[in-house]
This record gives sequence, C-alpha cells and structure tokens, in this order.
Amino acid sequence: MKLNEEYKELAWQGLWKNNPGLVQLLGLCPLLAVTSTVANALGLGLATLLVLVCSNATVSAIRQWVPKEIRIPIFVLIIAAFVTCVQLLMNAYTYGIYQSLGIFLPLIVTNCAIIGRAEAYASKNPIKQASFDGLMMGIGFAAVLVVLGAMREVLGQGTLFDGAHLLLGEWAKTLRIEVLTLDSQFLLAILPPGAFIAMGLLIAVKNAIDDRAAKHQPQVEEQSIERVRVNFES
Amino acid sequence: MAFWIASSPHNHIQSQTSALMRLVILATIPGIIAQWYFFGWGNIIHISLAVVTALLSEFLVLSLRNKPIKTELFDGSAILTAILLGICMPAIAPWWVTVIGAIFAIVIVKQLYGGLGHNPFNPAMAAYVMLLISFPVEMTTWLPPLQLVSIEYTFADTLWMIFTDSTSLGYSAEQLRTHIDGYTMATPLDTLKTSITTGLTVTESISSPVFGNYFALGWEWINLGFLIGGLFLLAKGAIHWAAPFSFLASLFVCSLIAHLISPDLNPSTMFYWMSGATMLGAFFILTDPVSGATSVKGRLVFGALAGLLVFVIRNFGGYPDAVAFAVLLCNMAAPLIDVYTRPRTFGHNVEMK
Amino acid sequence: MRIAIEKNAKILALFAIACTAVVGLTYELTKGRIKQQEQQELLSTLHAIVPDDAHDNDMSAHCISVNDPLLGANEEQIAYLATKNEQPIAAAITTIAPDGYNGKIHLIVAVNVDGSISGVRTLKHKETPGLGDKIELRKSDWIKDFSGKTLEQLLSNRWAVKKDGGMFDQFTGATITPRAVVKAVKNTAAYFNKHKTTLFEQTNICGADE
Amino acid sequence: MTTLIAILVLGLIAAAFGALLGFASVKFKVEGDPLVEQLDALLPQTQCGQCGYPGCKPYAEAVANGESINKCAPGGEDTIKKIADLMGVEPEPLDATHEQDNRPKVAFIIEEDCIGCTKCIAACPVDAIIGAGKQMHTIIADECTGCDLCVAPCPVDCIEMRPIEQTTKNWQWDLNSIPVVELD
Amino acid sequence: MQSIINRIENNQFWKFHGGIHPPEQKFLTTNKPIRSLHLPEMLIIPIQQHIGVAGDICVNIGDQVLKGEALTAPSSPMAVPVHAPTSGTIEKIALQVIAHPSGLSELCIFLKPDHKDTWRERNICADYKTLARNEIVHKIAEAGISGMGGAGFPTHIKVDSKPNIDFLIINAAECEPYITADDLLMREHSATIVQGVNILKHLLIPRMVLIGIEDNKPDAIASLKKATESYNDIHICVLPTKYPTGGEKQLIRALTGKEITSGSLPIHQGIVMQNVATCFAIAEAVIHDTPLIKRVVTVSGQGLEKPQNIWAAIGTPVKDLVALSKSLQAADKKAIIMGGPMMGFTLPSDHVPIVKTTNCVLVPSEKELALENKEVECIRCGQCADVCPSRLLPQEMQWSAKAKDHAKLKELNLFDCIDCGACAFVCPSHIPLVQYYRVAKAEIRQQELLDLKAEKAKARFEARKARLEREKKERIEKQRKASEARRAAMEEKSGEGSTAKSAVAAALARVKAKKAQGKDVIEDPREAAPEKDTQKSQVAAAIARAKAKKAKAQQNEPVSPEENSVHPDEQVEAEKKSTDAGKSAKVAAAIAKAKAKKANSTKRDVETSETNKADDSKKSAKVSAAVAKAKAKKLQKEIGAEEQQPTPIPEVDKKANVAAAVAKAKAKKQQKEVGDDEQQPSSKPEVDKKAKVAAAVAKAKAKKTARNVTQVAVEKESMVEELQSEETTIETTTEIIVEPDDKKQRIANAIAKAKAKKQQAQPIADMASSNEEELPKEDNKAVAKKARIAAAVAKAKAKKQQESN
Repeated sequence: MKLNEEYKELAWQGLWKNNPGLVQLLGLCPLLAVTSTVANALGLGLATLLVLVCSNATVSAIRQWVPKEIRIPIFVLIIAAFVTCVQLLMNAYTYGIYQSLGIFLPLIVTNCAIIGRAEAYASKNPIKQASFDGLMMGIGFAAVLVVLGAMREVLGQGTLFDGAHLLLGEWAKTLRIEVLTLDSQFLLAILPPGAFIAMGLLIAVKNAIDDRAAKHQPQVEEQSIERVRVNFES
Repeated sequence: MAFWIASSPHNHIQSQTSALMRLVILATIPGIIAQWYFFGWGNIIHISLAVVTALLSEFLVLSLRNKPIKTELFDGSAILTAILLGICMPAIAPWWVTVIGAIFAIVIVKQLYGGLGHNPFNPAMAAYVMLLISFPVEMTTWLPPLQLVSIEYTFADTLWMIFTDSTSLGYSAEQLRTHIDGYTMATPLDTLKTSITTGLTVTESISSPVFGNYFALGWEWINLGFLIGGLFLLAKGAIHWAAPFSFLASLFVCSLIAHLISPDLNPSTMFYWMSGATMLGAFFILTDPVSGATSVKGRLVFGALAGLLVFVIRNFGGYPDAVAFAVLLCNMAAPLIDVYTRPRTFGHNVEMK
Repeated sequence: MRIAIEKNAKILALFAIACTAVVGLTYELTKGRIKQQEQQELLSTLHAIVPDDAHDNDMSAHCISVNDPLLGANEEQIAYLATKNEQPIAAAITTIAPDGYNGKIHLIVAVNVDGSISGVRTLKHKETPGLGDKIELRKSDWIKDFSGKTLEQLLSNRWAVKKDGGMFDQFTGATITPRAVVKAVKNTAAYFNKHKTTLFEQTNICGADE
Repeated sequence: MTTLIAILVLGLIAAAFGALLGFASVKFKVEGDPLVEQLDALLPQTQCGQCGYPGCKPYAEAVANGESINKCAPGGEDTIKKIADLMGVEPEPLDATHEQDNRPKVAFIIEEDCIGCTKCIAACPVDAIIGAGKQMHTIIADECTGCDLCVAPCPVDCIEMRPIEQTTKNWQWDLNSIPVVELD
Repeated sequence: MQSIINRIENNQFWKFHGGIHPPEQKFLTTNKPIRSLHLPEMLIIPIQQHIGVAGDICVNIGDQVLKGEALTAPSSPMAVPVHAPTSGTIEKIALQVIAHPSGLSELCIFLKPDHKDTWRERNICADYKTLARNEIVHKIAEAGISGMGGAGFPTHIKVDSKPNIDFLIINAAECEPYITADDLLMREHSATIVQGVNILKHLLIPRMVLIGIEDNKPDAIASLKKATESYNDIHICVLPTKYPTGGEKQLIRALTGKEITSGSLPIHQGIVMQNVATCFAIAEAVIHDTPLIKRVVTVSGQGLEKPQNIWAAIGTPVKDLVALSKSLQAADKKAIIMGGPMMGFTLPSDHVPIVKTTNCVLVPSEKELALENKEVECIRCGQCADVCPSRLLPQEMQWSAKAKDHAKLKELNLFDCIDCGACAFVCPSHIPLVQYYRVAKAEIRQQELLDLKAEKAKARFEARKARLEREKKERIEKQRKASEARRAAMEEKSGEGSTAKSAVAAALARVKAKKAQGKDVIEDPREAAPEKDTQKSQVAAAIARAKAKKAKAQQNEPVSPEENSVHPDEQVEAEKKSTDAGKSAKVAAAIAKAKAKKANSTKRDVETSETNKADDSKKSAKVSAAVAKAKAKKLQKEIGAEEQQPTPIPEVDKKANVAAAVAKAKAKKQQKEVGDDEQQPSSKPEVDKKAKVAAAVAKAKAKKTARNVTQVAVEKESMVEELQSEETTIETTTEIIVEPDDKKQRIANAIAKAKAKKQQAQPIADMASSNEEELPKEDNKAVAKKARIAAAVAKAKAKKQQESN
C-alpha cells in the first residue's frame, strides 16, 4: 500500500508535477531542436527514455559503492556509455531516424534531465523505485517532446506522424495524417524560434491548469501548531 | 462633508498618452498617401484589416486580463501598431497574413509581455519579422509601382486579390507582379542585392526600371512622406530627436564609407535613406519609447546601433531590407544601453573643481 | 588522504573500464550492421543517379579521392566510378555547393563520360524548411531536372535559374538555394570533363579493405 | 584490439582523475554552513517561536535543511520573499496556521496589576523587561520585538500587546488611511 | 572661486538640469496688498512645527498668557519654542489634526484670545551690532525661528555655524505656482528683510550675499534693489523662471554653479541658505524682540472669491483664512491644499492650524486641478527624466517601486529625489510618481529600522543565551561540589562505602527530597537539596530552584538579591555592552521608576495599616489573590497532563490544601519525567461520579475535582475567573486581616482560594452537563451566584481546616 503510494507519487511527479521538460526545463536543447515533427520527437524521446531508465537503474544499483566525491564522473561515465550504446544501436537498426536526429542523439549525454535524476533520485533510492522514476521522468519528457512535435508539425506542415516509418518501420507510413492542407507552411513553427514560442505556450498552459486545479481545491484548514517557547528555564 | 485627498503634485500638464498616439497616427498619413499613389489600395486595405484585427484581439486579451477595456483599448497604441504593420505589408499579400501578423503583434508581443509599456519588442516589427520568416513567399509579393505595371488593376481587383488570391478577372498575383518588361517585381533593394550577387555593379543594376529616375521608383516618395510625418512629430515634440538623428547619421556614415571604398558594390547613401523602410523606421519605429532606450545618450547609441545593423544586414544578410531586424536587435539591447547610459544623479560623483 | 586517493582512483578506473567495455562490446556487435546500413544507403543513392544497367561494377567499392576548388571547398571528396567492361561509363562525385542560403549544401553529382549529367542528389543541407529544402527529393522533384542535361546545355548561358535568364526554375521565394545548386552541378561537371581521363586511372580506395 | 586500448586508456585516465578528486576532496573540505547564517540574518530575530522552533537561528537551520520557508509570521511576506530569493525557490504564501495580525506590536505592562513575579523576565528572549521580584516590571519598548512570549507566563494577565502607534514620524504615506474629518 | 564671483557679478548664472514651467497663476494674488492680521476665535498651536524635537510645554490649562510669551521651553538644541501669538487663556492642551499630509493628530495648545493683544515685555534693540554674536543667536533661538520656506530647520543652528562661509544665499525664488507670500513680503517689507540679511551677514561673515529671485517678480526685484542700494556685497540675482528653482540644491547650482554632494549639507561647501521670510523673522526677532508668531500666507485658488495674502497668526485654523477669502467650493466637496500645487499636501480637515512653514493655502476650483486619477501604463517616454532636477530616472524608479525592489531603488538614488513633482507633472500617463517614491522611501526607512532592530534583538538574544548557559554551568558546578562534600561526609560517618547501599540511599534521598518539596512548599528547597544524590541532582536541582522561586513568590518574602535581582543587573550589563549610554540610562530610569513605585506602595501600606486595616491588607490581598488565581488556572490546565498519571494521591484527605500544591508540582514533574509513559485512558463516568460526591461533601479531593472541572468547565473558565477576581479578592482580604503577617496563613489562603475557585467551577460544570452545552447568559449568572456561595463555603472549610491543623 505504502509502496503503491510511492509509485503513484513518482508517476505524478514525473508525468506532471515535476515534469523534466515543462517544469525543470532540463534538456532544452534537444527539446527545442528536434521537435519539428512527431517522428523525430518520438525518436529522441524514446532514446532518452531508454537511457534514463538504464542509467537510473545502474546508478541506483551502484549507489552504495560510489564515494561522494567521484559520484558525478561516475554518473557521467555511465550515462555516456548508455548513450553511446543507444546511438550505435540506432545507427544499426533505425538508420533513417538516426540520420534525422543527427547530432542530438549523442547530446543526450548532456541532457541535464538524466544526470539530474541520477543525482537527485537514483543515487538515494533503491533500484526499483529508481527505475520507475526513470521511466516516469522519461515518459514525461518524451510526452512533452511529442506534444511539442505535434504542435509544430501541425502548424508547420499540416501533417502528423510524417516520416514515422523511419522510426517504426514501413507499416507506420499509414500513420501519416494530413491534418490541414496549407497553401503555405507556417515556417515559424518549424524554425527554432517557433519551438521557443510553442514551448512557452505549453508551459503557460500547464501553469494555467495547475492554477485552476489549485483554485478548485478547497483550502484545508490546518490545525494551529503549538508555539515553541524560547524559555530556558522551564 | 468629504475632503479631497491626493498626492502632490496637484496640477498636471494636459498631455495624455492617447493624444500622443493619435498624433503619431496622424503623422503616418503623408507616407500612406505616397504608398497609395505608387502601389494602389493594397496597403490601405491591409491597414484597415490590421486595425480591425488588432482591436479585436486587444479587446479579447484585455477582457481576459480583467483590464479596463474602455481606456486601454482606445489608447491608440494597438491602432498604431496595426497601422505600422499594415504599412509594411506587400500590397497584395493575402489577407490572412495580415490577420496572423496583427494577432501575433497584439497577443504575443504586446499583451503576453504585460501590455502597453511592458513589451520589450516593437510589436509591429516583431510581427513583421515573424511573418517574413514564416511566410517568405507571401511576404515578398511586392507589386511594381503603378507606372510599371503590365496589368492595370483597380481597388476592387486589389481587394479581390487579397481575399481570394486572384483578381476578379482571374489574374494571379504572379501576373500582377510582372513588369511591363516581363520581370517579376521585387523591391529595389531586393533587385539590387540580386544583381550584385550575380556579379553586376551597382551602376549596371540600377539601370533597371524599378529604380526610376532617382533612387527607387515610388519608394523614394514614400520615404519622403514618412520623413515629413516624422518632422511634423519632431516639431510637435511628440518624439525625441535623438534616435532618428543618430540612426540616419549612422546609416549615412556607414554607407558613405562603403560607397567610397567600393562604389561598384555599394549604392549611394541617398539610396539607403530613400529605399526600404528607412524613414518609417527612423521616425516611427525607433522612436517607440516603450521598446527603445530612454536617456538622450542611450537613444543616440540606440539609433546608431540600429543604423549600423541596417547597413550590415542590407549588405551581408539574407534579407534585402533590414530595418525590422535591426530594430528587434536594438530592442534587445535597449535595457543594456539604458544601464550604461544612466545619467549621473545630481550631487553624485561631483568632480571637485 | 592516501586512502581516499587510492580508493577514488580505483573505483573511478573500475567504472571507466566497465563502461568502456560495454560500449566496446556494443560497437563490436553493431559494427557489421552499421557498415551494411551505410553501404545500403550509398548504394541506393548511387543506383538512383547511375542506372544499374549502365555499368557492371560495384560502384560503392570503386572510388577515388578527389580534391579541387571546383568541388566547392578545399575538402577531400569522393568519386565513385562506374565502368562497364573496364570501360569508364560515369562518375558520381560528391561535391559541395558552398553558397547555400544556410551554409554548405552537400550534393552527389553523377556525370557520364560524354559530359552529360546522369543524376544529382542532395546528401545533406540546412536550407530553410519549406523554401530551400525543395532540393530534397522527398519534398520536390526539382533535383531531377538535372538528369539528362547535355554538355551543350551545360556550357550554354542557359545553365542558370530562370531569374538569371536560365533554364532552371527557382522556387517561389527562394532563389539562392537553387542558384547555388545549379552552380555546383555546373562546376562539378566542369571538373569531371577536365579530369575525366585521369580519374579512372587513380587507385581505388574503397574496396581495398574488404 | 582498439577496443582494448580504449578500455585501458580510459581506465588510466579515470584512475588519474579519481586520484585527483580524492585529493581535492580531502584538501578542500568546506566546514560549516554559511547558508544558515545568511538565513538567520534575514529573519526578524523576534525569537517568538511561532515557526515551531525555539528561536530564529533554529528555524534558519531548519530552513537550510528543507523546512518550508513560510513559517515566520512576524517577518511576513517580505521575509518569505527574501528567503525564497536566497534559497532559489518560489515564494509561498504565509502558512495559514501562522496567519495573524501582522502589525508590529510592543508588549505593555499594566503597572497597577503587576505583582513583580519576574516570570515575564524569564520568558523574554531579548531581555527587554526589567524589574525585580516584588517590584513592578516595565518594558523597554525600544528593545521589545513584539514576540508576545511574556504574555502567557504572566500570572495576573497584566501584559498586553499594543500595536505600535502611528505617528507623523513613522507614517507610510498611505493616502487611503488618512482619516477625513467628517464635520456636522 | 574668483571666476565664480566674476561670473556672478556679471549676472551670468548657471543652469540646473530639467525643470518645468507649470502655469504660474500668481496673478490671482500679486496685485493685492497683504491683508492685516485677523485673530480667530481659537488659536491652535502645535507644539512642534519644525524639524527636530518638540519643546516641553511650560503652561497649564487655564493660564493667562501674554502675546509673545513662550508656550514651550526647548529641551534640546534641536528644539525651538512656540509662542503665544496673542494674549489670552490656555483653553486646553490636546491632540489635534496638524499640518501634516498624514492627517494625524499631535499635541497642540489651544489658546483663546482675549482680543486685548497685550504684549509681554519687549527689549527693543536698535543696533544689533552692539550685541555679542551668541546673544544674537540666542535671540533667534528664543524667538522660535525655524526655516519658513518649507522644511522648517531650526534657524539658530544654521546661523551658528563655523566660519569660512563663501556664500550666503537668500532664497527668494518662490518658484511654486500660486504662491506670492514672499513676493508680497519683499515688496512691502524689503527694508526689514535687508536688515535680517545684514544680521545674518553679521553672524556668518560670508564672502558674498546672493539673493536669488525669479524674473517673474519685477516689483519685488525693484523693491529689493532699492533697499540694497547702499550695500555692495548684496547681489540681487535675477534668474529665469523655472520650477523648481527654489529648491535648495537647485538654487545653489543656479547661482554658484556648485553641486551639493548627495548626503551632504550646503554648509559643508561653505554655503548657507535662508528664506526671505526667515530673514524678515530674524530682523523682527533681533531688533524688535518679536518672536515668530505670525507669517504671510497666500490664500489663493480659483475656488475663492477673494484670493489674497494674509498676515496670519501661527495657529489660525485654515477654516478662518478660507472664510476670510470667501470660499466658492461646494459644502459637500472640499479640497484644500496646504502649500503649493506642486509640493503641498491636501488637508483632511479645515481645522488644521497654520504653522511656521505654511506659506500657502490653496483652494482650487474643481476644474482647476486634475482631480480624478487617470493613471495609465508608463510608456517609457522619458519625459520625466528630462525634467528631473536631480537627474534621476523617475520611470525606472517607478518600476522598481512597484516591484518593491528596494536595493534597486537605492542604486537609482531614490533618496536624492526632492519630491518636487516635476516628473509627475509632465507624465503623459498621469502616474503619481511622487507618491510611489514617498511610499518607497517610507518603506525603505522602515525596513532599515527593522533590520537595525533585528540586529539588536539578535545580539541581546545571544547575550542572554550565553548568560543563562553560564549560570547553569555555575549552578551545576556548585551543586556538584556540595554533593561531593556531602558524600565525603557521609562516607566518613558511616564508614560503609558499598556502592549498592549508596545507590539505594541515593534513591531514597531523592524520593525524600521530592516529597519534602511536594509536601511542604514552604520549606526552603535548599535545605532538602543536601539530601540529594549527585547523579540526578541536575534535574532535581532545577526543579527545586523553580519551586523555591515559586515558594518565595507565595511567601511574599522580601526579594533575595541573588535570586531575582539578577535580571536587571544583567540587563544593565548587557546594555553597557551594547555601548548605548543613552539606553542604559533609560534602563536605569525604568528600574528607578519601578523601585520608586514599589517604595511608594509599601510606604502607603505601612501608613494605612495603622489606620485602616482593610486598606492595609488590600494590596497584599491583591497579590495573593493574583497568585491564587494563577495557581488555579494552572491547575486546570495541568489536569490534562495529570490524567496520564495512574497513581492517585492518598494524602488528599489529610491535607487538602497542601495536596493541591503537591498535585500541581507532581503534574509538572509528571509532564516532564513520565512524559513517555503510556497514557492511561481516563475513566470519565467514574470521575464524574466521584466529582459529584465530592461536590456534595464540599471537602473536595482537590485534584480529582479539578480534573472533572476541566473536562466540562474549560469553556467557562473566563467567566469563572471574572467572578473570582471580583468576589474572592474581597473575601480573601477579610481573611487576611485576621493574621496578616503569618506567611503560612497567607499561602493557605491562596490555596483555599484556588480550591474555592475549583468549587465554583464545579457547579457550573454540573449545570453545564445537565443543560447541554450551551448556557444562556442568565443561567450563567445564576450559576455564578451559586458558585460564589459554594466558594464561600469552601473557603470557610478550608480555613477551619487550617486552624485545626
């Protein structure tokens, strides 16, 4: 029961409350750079997710043996190793998406969300929770990527899931949806400035939802607490 | 019996922000007339379109923000922004471009930053830049001056064109834009830039009819119109002299040096002054107090920087005109300029004589 | 202090070794597959610009290194050679259009021995999406216009975009990108024509290691 | 082979850097926690204990260790904002349980009722009460922080908290607070 | 320096940055002569009308005063006296709304004129040069002259400065619109003004005297020129009209080109500035021995039928002046501004009196001044910065003020703002900038004060902590030594050193000590202490000490110096540490006051004890009543804790009164020592039963009863207490009279009272339980009566018991 609660809280934190993309604003560089289409966003999201889960699990597993002073280099080593592996694997098996993600794949190493989680959570918690945290944070991050990608793709190209087959195989060509037929593309959405604006709007929407939720929540009247007397003699 | 309580001072100059805005709007008229004379009804249609959209979106945001609609909606700032945006539009750009631009200017650039007085960027220029990079095709549908058109078009044609993409007679934008000599129209700045990239010299390039007899057919008169409007504002004290002065001076100096060094690659200074949006930028955009520097020294720096940027971007950048980009860059620099040009407070750091 | 130093050094070294080992292992495992993927990609490109039936050699395994200012930049470029019965047929030369709107455009240009263009493809570019990216086959067929253009056309004044009085369309709103590509193709063809005799005699650098 | 070399090289580099870090960790160890001092400096030093800690310093320590920043009632929103700035977190509204009349006050001893029990003297965290057993006590208003800790111990309820009176000297230019005289 | 003089002599002056040209509106009053003095029905004279401190009032209500008689006496150099503007009677001395923007009240003297206008004795001094320098300064101080331009700085301080004065500047700029008081004064009394200037010159010996005057006062210039014809060293400097030329720093800049460094005074750069009206007052004071009792006030504005300048007596209510000039304003909507339109403040009442700094009363018509607030957003037009005479950045300060960014405001030199209002005047967005700055300035000052206070509080807190720590250590040390000695003695005596036995003995001793403390509070714990074991003596000692203290409080013993007087001593020490001599004096004073009061009361005690027994005991009765009340209250509170305690108290029957004390002590101990023990759920029904029985018997088992009481009667506590304090105080009084000197008796009494209170509460509890929760007020009264009776019965019983014991 208690463990369940903990997982619930972890999921809530990762997916919404402390979302790495929207709240912690970590890993903005790939977030803004590759989200011009859903397919790209999904590719990077999944790669990040994979690395995050693996690194969290590993960091958690080795946490007892890592001295405080060298923990960061070790985390970096682990993350770098995973990222390189993922990159190699993607190169080998999803060549198309590997090409379109380009430089941003190795840049996952420097995605602060990953080292952030390793430092803030995984290095202090058992493997199960740490992996779960990695999963949730990864999904949260990937979700933001995908939503941003969808926003920009629809506005910029009028499509959704364009090029998904590069990631998911030939069957995914059927996923492509022509949402709007635009005479001319709204280039701003595809260009980096558009990514910033879309991201800003996304954060604003999240904050607005949170505010509304906070307003609807009835104020819990707390009990007044005992005052502590600064009295040395009683 | 109630006594009236207020803070001093108890009397006040009678000028008002909205009056200032109205004056600036009034001053755009000569330029708009010149534009109408040379390029037809297109801009006036765009201006009206932008004004309507801007007011609607301002109304919407103000009511969402629970602001006093009556005073803020008609303080003239939204209308002025819309007019400036409308002036910048190519005459037969599709209607939705202007609408998107006006909404962007008001909602994103102005109100999202906190409304009048809080926007770090000039809304009209930010919207124009947004449109330019988003819809490069639509934003370069320049018309040739009326003297050079191959197909005569009327007000109705223009209206038709803007809203349906073709005139009532079925001419497309492409056809309208064709000169009498068969070339598709570009602005003089664009033409010059293209010619120079293909290896022509300035003298060879400006033989094209778009340059007219002086500098840039039509554009020179439009610029003159805005210059007159600007001088009127200066005379009225509605704008400060520093920014336009240093902007024009800096542009003059830069282009003069370039022209002297390599006359084949650089047109004359007067061409810089009299083409593109130079005068509009100098007197109506750079003088926007909200997004500019505040002190006199700061404004001088601000204008000079803008002039330099206009020259650099026009010459080395990808886009033919540069006023909007230069203004945005300077807007970004304005707070910094302000910090470094802060006047010495009376009684501080007094030099001992 | 010594204990701390020793301990930290040992642990960090251990992790480094372990991590590198994992990466090394993955690399070893995926090496073949990656090579194959790249090869396949190259082959499909080459196949698209030099028809299969025109030659009988494995072009991807027959290449030479070339370097010339005409190829855009002072960089090593690769020319894949097509031969039939040991006779030169065509060469697919990677080249760079340096004056793209957003930097260099990487192209591969296949030129027949008679000087005509067999095909052109864009390998890599950073042109504005929606405008300049029409040089990509995915977005537009424009790049196919080059196929089959003859030497005469190449040498004429008409080898330019329409705006400059030539025969190639520019895209609406963007002149710089097509202009750059047209120019790069012309230069590459010129290079080939100048050096075609020597090209086919250079030593193969591709097939050697496998 | 290359892989092996890579492993070896990285292992060596890591060992070297590990040693360096080990050295640094011993050599440049930082003692103490300056954050607590900074936090303590922001607190109003009323030592009132309303935060649930016996004094301002303990609360500063607690905040440094993750206690919520919104428990200082005498400091009010201003202090919370400053702490938030220092800690790099979002300011929170004052804890509801601490919401109270925040006007500055001073304790006042009703002298007729004072029996001179010295209890309030013992309770005062800043020694702002003077007096002796069986002697009437009095409060040094200038030193009183308004913590009201002396009110509860008083056996005869002769201490009350009085808001600091507004005078022309400490008036804050609040035009709305001006009492407009209603005549006739 | 010489170049400056040359330039001045050539009438080439400097310019200061900014400035504005508001509509002058001086024509309303310039062409009318100053209307002569008019005495109102009542003069209201605020005792402080200047910067600094108020003097001490030296008249009483009902006193007859003569014109020119001082009403206050300066208590410090920064104080100036106020004088009676006419002869009359002091009606009252009370708080009254004064001429301050806050509309707050301060102490004022109300003088009812007798309309005889009788002067006090005056020493007319024809030639001031015969007087010594300090005599003149003294005369100026005595005359109550403070700067009449606006700030109101005591003039005698300004004129009594060290030598090396380069410039004496007479401020005649009067740049504010509407105001013509100085203008008219110069026209009508230029000779006197020049006399005043000469006196100043005599005192200060400046290199040059400059009279700065704006060019919109040609008549005044002419008149001054005429009056100064014979003086070469007085220069009339005509400056272009620009607001705020009259600002001190601005005028100095305009006349001499010097910039007064921020934070310093003009005197630091060899410049003294005086207002023309002040010069006039100086001449009057020195030559005619006339204190500052009247001044010229411009009463202007289009809301008046007859705007004019008036010689107004200090203390004249604004209402009278406005009435003299015939207000046109609607009766229900009034706007009166004291001062000019740029820097004046609105008055919340027209009863506000004219003070020494009042130069104008403005009664605007409705259309004349922009009354409604039309503030819109700042568009950063920068006009405010263009006009700011201090070269500040008003709009940036405005943003920071709104954001309450105090650090930024200080960086922007907010405190160099002179509140001139030029920025707000030109602001096209109609932002009340000055108001923002004032609020920000006040907040910053307040914050600085708070920071200072926090700093001080921290120091005191730490000092106290250190002291207590030290004391505790000393105590433990003492105890340790004592017990060591004891043990040594014991070991010597018994010769048995076995550890087991000593442990048992120690435990026994502890129990004993506890019992001794509990049973007999009167016993000095220090006697019990020696029996204690060293191991746990720390806690026990602390408790014992607390008890001893309490016991003493109950015994009403004279203070033992080492116990209670420690605190004040320490405080004085702490004070000394903080190096604030003034404060330690304050502390000493407070102690003295406390002591005096105590002495007084004891004295009275002694006196009255001989004559009136009831009176005699009243005080001590009060004390014991208070103690008893406190105890009862505490008991009630502590019962909750007692519920944890499983052991009942067997001795209740024996000594109910003592039991109460024991219970209390134990409860306290239990709270501390047995706090971790498991709680035993209290059996309420049983308790109820017992309680009822106890109530019936009236010989309550104090503890249990109290336990019951708390359960139900806590809500009624306040009421009970009220009753108790009313009723029992008197009752105990009578009891105490019987044996007032017997300490034991007194304590017994107190305990009895506590019991009584409990008893009182008991019936209420019963009632409450029967009448559900809520009792109507009338019922309460009935209950109260019952309680009183019960209390009386209980008390009687307690007394009996005491006697039998």
